[in-house]
Amino acid sequence: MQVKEYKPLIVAFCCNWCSYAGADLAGNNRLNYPADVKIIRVPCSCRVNPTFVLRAFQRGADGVILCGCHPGDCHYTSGNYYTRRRMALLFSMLDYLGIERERTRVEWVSAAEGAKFAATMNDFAEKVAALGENKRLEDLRCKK
Amino acid sequence: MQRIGVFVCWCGTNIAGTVDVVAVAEALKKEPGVVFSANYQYMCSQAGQDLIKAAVKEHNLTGIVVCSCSPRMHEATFRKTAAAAGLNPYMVEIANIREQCSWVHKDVPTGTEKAIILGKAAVAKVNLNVPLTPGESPVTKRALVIGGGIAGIQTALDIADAGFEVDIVEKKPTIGGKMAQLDKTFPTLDCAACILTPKMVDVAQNEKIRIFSYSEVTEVKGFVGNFDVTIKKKARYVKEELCTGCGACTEKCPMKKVPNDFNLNMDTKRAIYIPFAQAVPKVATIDADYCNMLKNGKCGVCSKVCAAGAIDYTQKDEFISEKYGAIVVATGFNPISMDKFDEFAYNQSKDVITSLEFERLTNAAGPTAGKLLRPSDGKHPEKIVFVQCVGSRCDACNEKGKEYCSKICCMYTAKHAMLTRDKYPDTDVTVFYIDVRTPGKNFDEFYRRAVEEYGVHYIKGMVGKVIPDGEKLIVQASDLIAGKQLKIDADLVVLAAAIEPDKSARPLATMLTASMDTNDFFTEAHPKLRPVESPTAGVFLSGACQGPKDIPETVAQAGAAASKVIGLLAKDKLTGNPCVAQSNEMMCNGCSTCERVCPYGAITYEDKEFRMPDRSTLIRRVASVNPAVCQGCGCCTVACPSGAMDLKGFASEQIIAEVDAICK
Amino acid sequence: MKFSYFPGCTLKNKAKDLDNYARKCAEVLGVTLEEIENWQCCGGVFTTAKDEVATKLSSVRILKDALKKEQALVTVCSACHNVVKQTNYAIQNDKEFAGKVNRYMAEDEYNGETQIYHYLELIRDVIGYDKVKECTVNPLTGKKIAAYYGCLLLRPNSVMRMDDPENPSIIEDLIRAIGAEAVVYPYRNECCGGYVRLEDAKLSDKKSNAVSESAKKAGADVIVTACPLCKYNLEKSGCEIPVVYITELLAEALGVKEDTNE
Amino acid sequence: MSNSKKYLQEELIRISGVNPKKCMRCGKCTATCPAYDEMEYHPHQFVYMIESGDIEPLLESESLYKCLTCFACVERCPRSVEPAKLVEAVRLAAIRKQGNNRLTANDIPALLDEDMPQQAIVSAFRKYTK
Repeated sequence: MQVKEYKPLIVAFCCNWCSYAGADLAGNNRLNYPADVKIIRVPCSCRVNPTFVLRAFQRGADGVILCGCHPGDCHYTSGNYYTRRRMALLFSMLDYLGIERERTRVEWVSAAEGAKFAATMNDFAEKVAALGENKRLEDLRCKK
Repeated sequence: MQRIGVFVCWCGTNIAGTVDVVAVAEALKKEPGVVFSANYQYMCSQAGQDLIKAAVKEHNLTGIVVCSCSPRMHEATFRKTAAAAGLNPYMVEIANIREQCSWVHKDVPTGTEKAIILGKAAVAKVNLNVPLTPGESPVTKRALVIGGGIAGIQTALDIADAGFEVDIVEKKPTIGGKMAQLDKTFPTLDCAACILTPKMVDVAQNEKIRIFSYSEVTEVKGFVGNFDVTIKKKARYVKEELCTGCGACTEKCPMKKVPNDFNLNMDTKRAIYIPFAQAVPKVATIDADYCNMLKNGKCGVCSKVCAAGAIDYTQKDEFISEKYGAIVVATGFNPISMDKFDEFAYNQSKDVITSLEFERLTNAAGPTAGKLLRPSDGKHPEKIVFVQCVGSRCDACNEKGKEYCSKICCMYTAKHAMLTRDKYPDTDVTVFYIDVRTPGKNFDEFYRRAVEEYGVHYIKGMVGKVIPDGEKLIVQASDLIAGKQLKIDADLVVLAAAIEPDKSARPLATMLTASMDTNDFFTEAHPKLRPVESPTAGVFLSGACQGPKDIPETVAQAGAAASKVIGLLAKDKLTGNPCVAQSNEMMCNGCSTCERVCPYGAITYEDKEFRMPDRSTLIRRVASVNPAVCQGCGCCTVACPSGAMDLKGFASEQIIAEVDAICK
Repeated sequence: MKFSYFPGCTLKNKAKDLDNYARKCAEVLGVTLEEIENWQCCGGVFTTAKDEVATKLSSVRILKDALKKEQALVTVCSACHNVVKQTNYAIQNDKEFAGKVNRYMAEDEYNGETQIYHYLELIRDVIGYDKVKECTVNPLTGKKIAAYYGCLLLRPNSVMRMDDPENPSIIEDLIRAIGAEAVVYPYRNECCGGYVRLEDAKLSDKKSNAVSESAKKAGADVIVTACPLCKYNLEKSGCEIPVVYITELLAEALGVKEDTNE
Repeated sequence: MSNSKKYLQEELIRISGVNPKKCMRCGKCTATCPAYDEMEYHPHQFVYMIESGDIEPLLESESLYKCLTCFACVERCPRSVEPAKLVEAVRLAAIRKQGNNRLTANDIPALLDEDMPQQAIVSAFRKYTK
């Protein structure tokens, strides 16, 4: 029997001004994190509609992480506060549905925190990998 | 269907070292919409860009995906390339396969696999891209400066010098601000009036500058380049255009007991007054609270003596509407009230004064004609104690003072001490300090001169209590270096009161939607790189409204703010970011949710007529986004319960397509 | 109007005048003071230590008793007022302390609900100086009175909230209301030496002398206080002008002084 | 700082509820202290020595019993350090040790006089005795 190594699929939404730049800095400093993490650039973390997160899980993502500017540092002054509240609601609903809390996360990463970005992704990927594949929300019709 | 070209960059070995670029190009060729795929050593080089341009022409491309470094690096470059090839620049998407792929992953198979996925996501997005055109808005080529102190004056002069019209709104009857009240300025000891009043005259004589004195801004609407401002001209009961400033009325007015705020109420003025000799505009003003004619209709002396016929007791507040392209806030500061610090006996003894009061006491135009005399008995004080940091550097939970360092006190106290010793060498001068902060140019040299040449006695320690004792003030203080508690018999105690933003700043910030910190100082767009701009586009900051500042710093910032304003007004049209929110009116249900979350006030609601299928018309309330104001954060798109709001360039459909591509 | 009233131990012994006159005057001014039953000593000083709980329980019992009767609490002695008020503040603002206190007490939970008035605050905020003026039958015209606040009435202001801690006027306003002249002097909010008299009488003398000298220099005929220990320290240190309780002067003005002399 | 010093420091901070790190060393507490002349260590030194862990000399010092608890330093401190609370914490640390009571019931008769209010004795007991 052939055992295929399980690799989690992680979608990371990063705001353009802080976290995406933080991810770039992680690259500049050659700080490794798993290739399982795929970044989608959004102008602000508040652009992330909860349906995007649900869509990712539906399509087979094992973890979704949102990164934004630190509270008080939002390029758009208050966007990350909306993110924090919206995601708190969404995550508690996902929890209710049986999606483990560890599969979702909101993290503040500034443009200067390349190391924090890499560390966050390593930690998140490890936690998600430990949980195994996410099947609960996966829409089987999406499978080929 | 789009016709997409994919261009994979090697970036020398930066990408090609960990990513099999040929494989990536091959794989992406199979993606829907992709009609051309290529790889090249340096896509950003001239040759690379030429390759893209040629491909656009040859393959009739409608969209471009560049797999390269971060879009923060070269997105602008490739957009220009696309534009040069006749494509809409917003048809370009970047897959970041360097910073977020080749540089963080070690082996080629992993890197290649991830690069392909990132490329697919970009292709999926471009398939849904639409050409975008940045909005344009006209610019009203006139600036408004709020506040007529040295900050406002300098900003206005610099803007006018570049040929633009400027209006100054000043709430007091004259411009000049705090600097007009000062005697000498540190560290050069120039006389403040000698360097300020010529600038005030320049303002008055400059054809490009209008002064609205005794006026306030009451309403601000609009956005960068197009502000509509309402200014209230308070009734001064004197026709400005007729008054010659001769001063006859101010000599004859029988109401003599009006507290003179220009001298910090240390003497009196008449009910009709000109604040000081060099006032600009030099026009009299009636204080309605004290004028007998206005209070009970009995008097009219000023009207009789006015040869110009300028007195008008029937004058009313007047509201003026003006349009501006840029607004500069220069509302300045005030010393804080000493009411909560009565351990220093400010309210118990006339001989405990603030530094600004001391400034008036030493000013030749002040209440004592420049002679340093005690307010209580007019005697010359032989022993003066200066207390620094009164209300500055307090703990955040301390309800009395301010958390910040007021910055200017160390230097003006050294100045006061030095000038006192210079004019009255027999005077004993002691300064209590916690730290002496002198980081400006020639500042520490100045402070050392006060100590070494002028013999000012500096004691490290703080005053705990001032005890009024007959004619004397017993100053109970600590001398931390000698390890003593001192009791000094002083004749005059001068408190270096903390400074705070002017009270008018908070309501103004609300009108401007400009943000403030917890101390009511205006916040800057970036604390280091954009220090004179407010985060609100078109609003600029000058002087102490942004933080405590001395005169050289204020003037420097005033000039910087002016140059930013000039840069803005020099444009005929403002091009915005095309990635702004857009409401689908057919789906909007008029709930106002988006309006409430928008940090910029970019969304308004309007009643619109819709033609129904049965040809009847229906009036519905729908959201409308002002593209010149919208900054494109997208907060409203998520808040909208009906999904009517979307963000151009980052449409929900596009982001979902990226999610799908990654999760495939 | 009825209020719960806590006289404290000193007022039951050495400072009976302070207590008796306070009650008499209150009646004249239309306020009834109902003494709390079975009260205990407040402890005399408030211990600022966070881990001292048992020493503060007697104050809590007083506060709870007033709450049970749904009355605000009135105190006269400066020391009692300081202790009770600081204890109440600690219960309101320190959850951990409140929790410990409530675990000690058998009955219902107490969370700092009781409102506390010092007698002077009662006059200023509830009765009003106009009422005092109205009821004054024997105005003390021409008398020069120096108010001595000491420390406990005013500090710490974040808790006590009685008046400006550095430039108060609450006693002076009362002095003026009964027709006398208020003498303002700089040492009125300085310490008399307090309980340290037992440890170091010299220190206490020095502190008290500074206060009485300052009042005398300002031209006072008499010093008034609301604290038995302040009165004792001033007198003990040889104050040359009389020191009386503020309630005694008030009783004189309101014409009820003779009644209470037994 | 040795472990025992650190423990004592933490204990004092816990008892007082005060953060000595907030001090900006202005010396206003010492300027305002009415018992200055009688004290060996002054309020600002209490704050500084507790912050630096040099607490033993304070425990031995007579200054502990000279503080009048008048709260003048608490009121006037611009940094909300509240030195009187630290003095109280050190005093408690000293008298809570067995046999360290400053005042005993046997001392009282000698100190009493006709007019002394109960309040004085009660207060002194609270401050000097455990």
